[in-house]
Amino acid sequence: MPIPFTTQIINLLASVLLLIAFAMLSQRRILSLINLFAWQGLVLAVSTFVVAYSTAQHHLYYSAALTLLLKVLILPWLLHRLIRKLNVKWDVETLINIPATMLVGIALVIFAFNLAAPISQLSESITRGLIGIALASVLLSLLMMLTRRKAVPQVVGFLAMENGLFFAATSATHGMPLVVELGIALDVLVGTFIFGIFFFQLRETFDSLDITHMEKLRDD
Amino acid sequence: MIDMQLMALLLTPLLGGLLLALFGSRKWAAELNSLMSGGTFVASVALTVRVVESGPQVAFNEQFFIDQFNVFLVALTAFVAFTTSLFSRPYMRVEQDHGKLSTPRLHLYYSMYQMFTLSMLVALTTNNMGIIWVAMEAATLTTVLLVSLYRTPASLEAAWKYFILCGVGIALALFGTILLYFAAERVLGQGGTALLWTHLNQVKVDLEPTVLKLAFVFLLVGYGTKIGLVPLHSWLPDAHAEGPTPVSAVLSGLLLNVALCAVMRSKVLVDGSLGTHFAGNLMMGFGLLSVVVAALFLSRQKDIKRMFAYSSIEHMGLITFAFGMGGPVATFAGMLHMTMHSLTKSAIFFAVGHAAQKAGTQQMEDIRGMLQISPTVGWGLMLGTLAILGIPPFGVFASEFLLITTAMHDYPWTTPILLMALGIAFAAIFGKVQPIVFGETTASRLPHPPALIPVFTHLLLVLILGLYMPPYLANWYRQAAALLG
Amino acid sequence: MNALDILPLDVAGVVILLWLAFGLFGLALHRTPQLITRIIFPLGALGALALAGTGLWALDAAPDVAVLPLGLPDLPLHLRLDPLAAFFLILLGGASFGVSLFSAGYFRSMAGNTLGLLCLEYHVFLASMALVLLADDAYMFMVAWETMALSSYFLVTTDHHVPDIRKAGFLYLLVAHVGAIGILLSFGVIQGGHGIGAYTFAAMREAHLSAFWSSIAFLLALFGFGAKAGVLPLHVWLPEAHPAAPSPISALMSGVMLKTAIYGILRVTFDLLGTQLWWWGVLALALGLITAVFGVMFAAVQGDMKRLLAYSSIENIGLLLVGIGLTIIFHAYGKDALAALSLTAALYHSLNHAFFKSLLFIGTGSILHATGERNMGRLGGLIRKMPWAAALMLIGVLSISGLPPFNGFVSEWLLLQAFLLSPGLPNSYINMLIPVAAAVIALAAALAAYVMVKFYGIIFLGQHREKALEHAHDAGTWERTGLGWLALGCVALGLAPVFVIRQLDPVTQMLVGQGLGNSTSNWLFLAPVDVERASYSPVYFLLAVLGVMLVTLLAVRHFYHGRLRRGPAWDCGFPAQTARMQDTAEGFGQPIRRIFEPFFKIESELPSAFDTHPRYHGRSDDRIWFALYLPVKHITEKLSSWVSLLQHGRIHLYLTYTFATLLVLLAFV
Amino acid sequence: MMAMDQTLGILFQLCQSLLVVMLAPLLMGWVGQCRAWLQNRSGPGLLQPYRSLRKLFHKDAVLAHNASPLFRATPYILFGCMWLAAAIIPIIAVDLPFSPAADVIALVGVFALARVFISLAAMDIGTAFGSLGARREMLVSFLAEPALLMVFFTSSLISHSTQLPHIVDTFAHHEFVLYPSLAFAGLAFVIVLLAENARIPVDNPSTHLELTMVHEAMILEYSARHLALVEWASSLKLLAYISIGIALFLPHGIAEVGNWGALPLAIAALLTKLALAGAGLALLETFLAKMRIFRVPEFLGTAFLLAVLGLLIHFLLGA
Repeated sequence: MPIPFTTQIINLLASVLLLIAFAMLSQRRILSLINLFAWQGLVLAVSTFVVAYSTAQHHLYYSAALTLLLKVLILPWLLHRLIRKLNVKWDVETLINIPATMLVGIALVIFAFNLAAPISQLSESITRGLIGIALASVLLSLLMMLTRRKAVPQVVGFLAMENGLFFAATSATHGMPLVVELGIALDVLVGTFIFGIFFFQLRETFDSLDITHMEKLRDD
Repeated sequence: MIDMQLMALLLTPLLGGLLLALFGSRKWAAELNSLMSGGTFVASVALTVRVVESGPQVAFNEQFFIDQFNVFLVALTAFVAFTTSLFSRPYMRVEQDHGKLSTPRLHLYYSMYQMFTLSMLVALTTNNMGIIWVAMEAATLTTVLLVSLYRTPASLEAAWKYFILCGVGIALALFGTILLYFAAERVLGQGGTALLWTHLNQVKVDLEPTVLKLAFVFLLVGYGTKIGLVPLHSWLPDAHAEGPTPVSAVLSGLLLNVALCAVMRSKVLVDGSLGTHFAGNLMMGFGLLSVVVAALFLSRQKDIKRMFAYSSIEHMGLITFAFGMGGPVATFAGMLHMTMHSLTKSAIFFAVGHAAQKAGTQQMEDIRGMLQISPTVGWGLMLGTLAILGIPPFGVFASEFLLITTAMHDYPWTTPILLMALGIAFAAIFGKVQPIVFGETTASRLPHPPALIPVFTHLLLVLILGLYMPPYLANWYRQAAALLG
Repeated sequence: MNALDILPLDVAGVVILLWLAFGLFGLALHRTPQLITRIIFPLGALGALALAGTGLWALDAAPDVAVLPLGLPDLPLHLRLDPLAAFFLILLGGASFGVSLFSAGYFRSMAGNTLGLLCLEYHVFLASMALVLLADDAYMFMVAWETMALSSYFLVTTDHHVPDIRKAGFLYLLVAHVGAIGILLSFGVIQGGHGIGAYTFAAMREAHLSAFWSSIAFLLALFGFGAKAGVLPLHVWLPEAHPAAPSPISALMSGVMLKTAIYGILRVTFDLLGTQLWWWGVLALALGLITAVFGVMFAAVQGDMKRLLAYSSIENIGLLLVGIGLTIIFHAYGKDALAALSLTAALYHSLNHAFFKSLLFIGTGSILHATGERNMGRLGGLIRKMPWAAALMLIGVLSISGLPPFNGFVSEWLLLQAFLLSPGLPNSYINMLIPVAAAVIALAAALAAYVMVKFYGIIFLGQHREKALEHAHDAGTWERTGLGWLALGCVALGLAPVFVIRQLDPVTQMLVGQGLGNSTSNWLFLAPVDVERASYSPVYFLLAVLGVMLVTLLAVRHFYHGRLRRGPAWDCGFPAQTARMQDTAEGFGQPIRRIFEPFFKIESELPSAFDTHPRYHGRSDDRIWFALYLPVKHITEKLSSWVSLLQHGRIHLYLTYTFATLLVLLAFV
Repeated sequence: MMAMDQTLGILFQLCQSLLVVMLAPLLMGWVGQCRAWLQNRSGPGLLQPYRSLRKLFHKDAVLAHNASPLFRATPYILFGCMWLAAAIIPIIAVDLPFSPAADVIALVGVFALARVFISLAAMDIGTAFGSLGARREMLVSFLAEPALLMVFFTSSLISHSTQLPHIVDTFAHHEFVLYPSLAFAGLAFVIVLLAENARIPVDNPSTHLELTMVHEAMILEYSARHLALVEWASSLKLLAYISIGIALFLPHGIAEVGNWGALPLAIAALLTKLALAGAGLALLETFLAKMRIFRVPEFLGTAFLLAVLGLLIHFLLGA
């Protein structure tokens, strides 16, 4: 049976998503990082749209629109605004060097695919293999969070992780119930606002957004 | 009818949050806060009576589901939230007098307090696994603001860690939820019902085990971060120590329970699907590790709230362990321990709050001789500490007794480990609390009298439950335990 | 309800409730302290007497069971009054009657707030001890047991402003708690089947355990109860806590509370566990011997009078454990008559120790009140200032030294008889071991006399070592009454052993299935096995000694003049005799320290001959503390510091934990 | 017959009681005299102890200002205890009606009672020497007492009784058996005897050198009739100890139950044995040198070990 065209598109988009996750992992400039995040949001929105189209689920259109609005427009805009206001344009500083991170990332992807393999077997629909990709991008984003030294990339990593999750939610499972998605979106939005407030507070208090300053609370 | 009651329960804090968002700067905001919390408590009692009388209920188009298990947590949550609001009235006034908090901050505190209560109640009562996630996230967000209330470097650091770690955790839980949905959708079909717990519970046998296994791992790691299971606990001591004391009390006493409740909901499904003890084993492992590691952490603490935060990790470990063991007695013990821990730990935090205010510091070596300056606070702290350490006749001992005796029968090798950890915890905590209560004092009197009614109400309840459990309460617990299997 | 329907258990329950009520009244009356001392304490004493009477009544009655509508949902509180519990109730009531009377006088000058609280804790302490004895399920037992520990902890730390007392209290509660964990584990091993209902003692009696698990249960119980009793090496709290507590509390703790641990060992070993293995007895015997010698050795070198008594309590617990060990050995080999003999010795000694140790401890209370001094090196000559206390305490001293015709001798005599009857056991190693054990017992008993001569001589005899002692006053009326009651008990128990042993019969019947009949019908002669083998008649003995003394006195008075002159003590040619030339407490203990040097950790600083201000300083510490407790502490601290490395403060690390946990779990799914 | 036996027994008892109390100073005198002869001195004569007692009873008593009633009562208690001890040891007849009141363990108890009182009395005045003496006395005794008890145990185990009459009966009137365990016990007993009666090498009864005395240091403050009673009690104690030795190790010749006729023979045998023992004691004291106080524990420790060894040998050989 030939794979339907929509499925091919979704699979393509999934690969792009993973590629962007890798790109983010290797990115050294913060502005590019935010842009990549916006691109990832776009991919997500498109893939949601395609799923909505192919499965004719109307609420997924809303999801796609919401994603577009929130992840491609509002959040990147907010982040841009923030770093302009905070006057920070520095490079991303990592704790582990980039090639090593990439190697770990590849290992993670293999791990995620293997893990998802039995689940993929179960699925007879278009979503075959997508869970693995979603899981891989979640793990990659998590990896990014724990290798970045500054607060902003860490938050971007966090948001990218949400992207991965969204992808799993919409593409792999054809969308969660709308009320859940709305709730999730709202939480993400509020969360970002709070992040924003935090950035100001942190900067005011620590005179930097370097989170290595925040190691005072310890027991050793 | 049930819809109305539920609405009363949820709308009261919502209304409270809105009102306090408007009037939070007024002088009587504290009283309003207590009033709304009291109202919530009354609503929860009404709901409890109803559920205990007529069994599990669904409401609002099946979006909400109340059974004996969560209604007990609802009642507990509303009660502790109410007493904490009573405690926070004098506490926050003193903080304001000391110039630690400005009026706008208090404003934020009161409205967030109500929103936090709301989000916990939603998380407890909802039937939708997705909404549980949303409510948990909301609870995280509100408490982040509460933890960072002082805006000191330390509190910001704590809040940041709390936010990031719990954010990541909760994101993982979302992935777990998605996987759950993925499995459910194949049985229940697409659409709204596939995340409803009641429906899932009916078809749990048919859910795909491999997916559910994976989902449970994500859910456990995700919500486990909120419970404070080692090694996901790192945020917990920071957040407890640096936030205002009433917040520490509700975090320890309530939020951790709510997260555990979410895990339990998932466990019921996973157990049904797998038919093995997989989930239980994981929970027991985490529980045991938490108990041991937290006990070892205790002896090195210098900050009193931080120390009791570790104690919370230890007790959540115990409860997780009990739920992990499963079976009617262990689950019963777990729920009893949840109740006892919430009541006792919040009472301790109340007393600790007053003591730290009187001494002007949270550093234990500078808090001395509480009995001399304020015998009631001193005795409250002393008795609370003894209670939480599992000394009879306090109720914590009753639940620990049930827990350990069951473990002795089912998993005998775990009991020496548990008891040794409890012994270490005893030495660590008691050795530090004793000089705080006894001896010559360094503290001073404060203009506002301490709110001791909450402290002693809690301790009295714990004492009574240790010696006598009313049959209806026992039955209620038993039914809830039966639900959880 | 018919008056005849009242059972002993009901009376005991009422007394316990009354005690709790008295405690609360005391707390409520804190504004009028004289009411507390004048009314509440004497009433509490009456309650104690009633309890002792109840115990006496219940000894011969059939076991009496009650289930209270309290406790855990599936495990309501069970109470049971059987002969074993009844015997210990007598002990509790008898000793605490005297102590409570004494307390009525002793606490008279205490501030109201403290007194009210103390009154509450005191009566809760008494009530919880009674409940420990009556408990018939594991939960009830543990609740009572820990309440007992807790209330006594608060009593110990009554004077919590002193850092050392806080330290002592902490150590005490910690060891008590660790012990309680052992007991709980032991119950867990013995449990009789699934479900929480298996934790009643009745169910435990029905449980059939393999030899391995019985042994585990026994060892755990020995550990748990040993921690409370002060069996080596779990004794460290005892010499710290007893001196720290107010004297009546020390009296209760030493005289009564330690016995609840003995009760626990007996209850678990002989009642709950169906079978006994001989090597348990050997273990208990060995531990008991070590404890006894250790205790008395350390008692000999103490300078603080209450510490000395505390170490002496360790010794006596050792003796009790020896008795129990012998009983186990005999019982395991089916020699129940001998088991009954050694068990009788142990029970008798418990009773004796309750009386004379309480007497001595409250006596130190009187001294403390009179002089404000616990250090024997600053006392001396008090017999002239406190004749009543001195006379009554002399009885205690003679009793505890195991001298005829007082009570300490009777139990020692019985114990030695048990040893002498031991040959003929099928195990030749035990046959060899037992004489050595008897030798050690003899050594401990002789050392005890040494210790007590030191105790009494340094405190009461000689010259006042400090000027301030000139103003010491004797014990008041209440105090004298309390002292008098306990002294009376010592004398009565010493003179009427046959009567006491007859009362002990139901207890030994219950535990080892055989009583210890007296082979002669003559109540004056104690002859546990056969009058040919051994007999002892304290009354005749006393009459003979008194008679001879009287004859001598009359003869001396009759035939010779009674002229008497008073003069200064002979100075051996020294220019001046001062009080400082007497032996100090430390000096008196010096030979023991030298002989048993390897057992002590000795620090001493001797002045050189050219020091202008020569000062001697020395202390003898417990090696066990350094060899066992400090390493445990260090290991825990080390572990703790390793674990603390986890909490490094870096959020990356924390995220890594989450990440790693997730990956590990996923990998293993 | 029963009543007859009982009367006879009481008569025996009275007889022995009077005999020991009268005989004790004589034994003291005999030992002193033997010692003098052995040391080539002429000696004060056998009756010197009686003369000393008489003199002391005539003197005015002097008491220190701060002497308490305990101090004054002690000589009587001491005397009472020692007399009782000496009276219940079967030396002339086996059947003493008072014997069942106190067996060997109680006998050890009687000695301990007396010792505790004299030590306490020594501390009563509060002089440097009094407490020194008390301390040393208790030191000696805490090692000697268990050894004595072990000696008793050995013989009790052989005879299956702790009743002295029964023990003596077993040894004296049953088939003659050699008990190797008793040899050890006997050796231990001699050491204990020396130590408990303040003899050389543990103590020297005839010295008042401050740094070495033990027993004499305790009774420094006593005078006149009190001192007389104390001295008399000491001689009773020596007699009692030697009697114990005789009863345990050389009981042959003692009168059997209700045997009137054997009584004169028994008394004669007793006197011979006492004389021999006294001479032996004097001989020992002459050959041995007084040892330093801290060598005493070793010396007595040896006794203790010997006694325990005796017990073990009894178990090993069954004899």
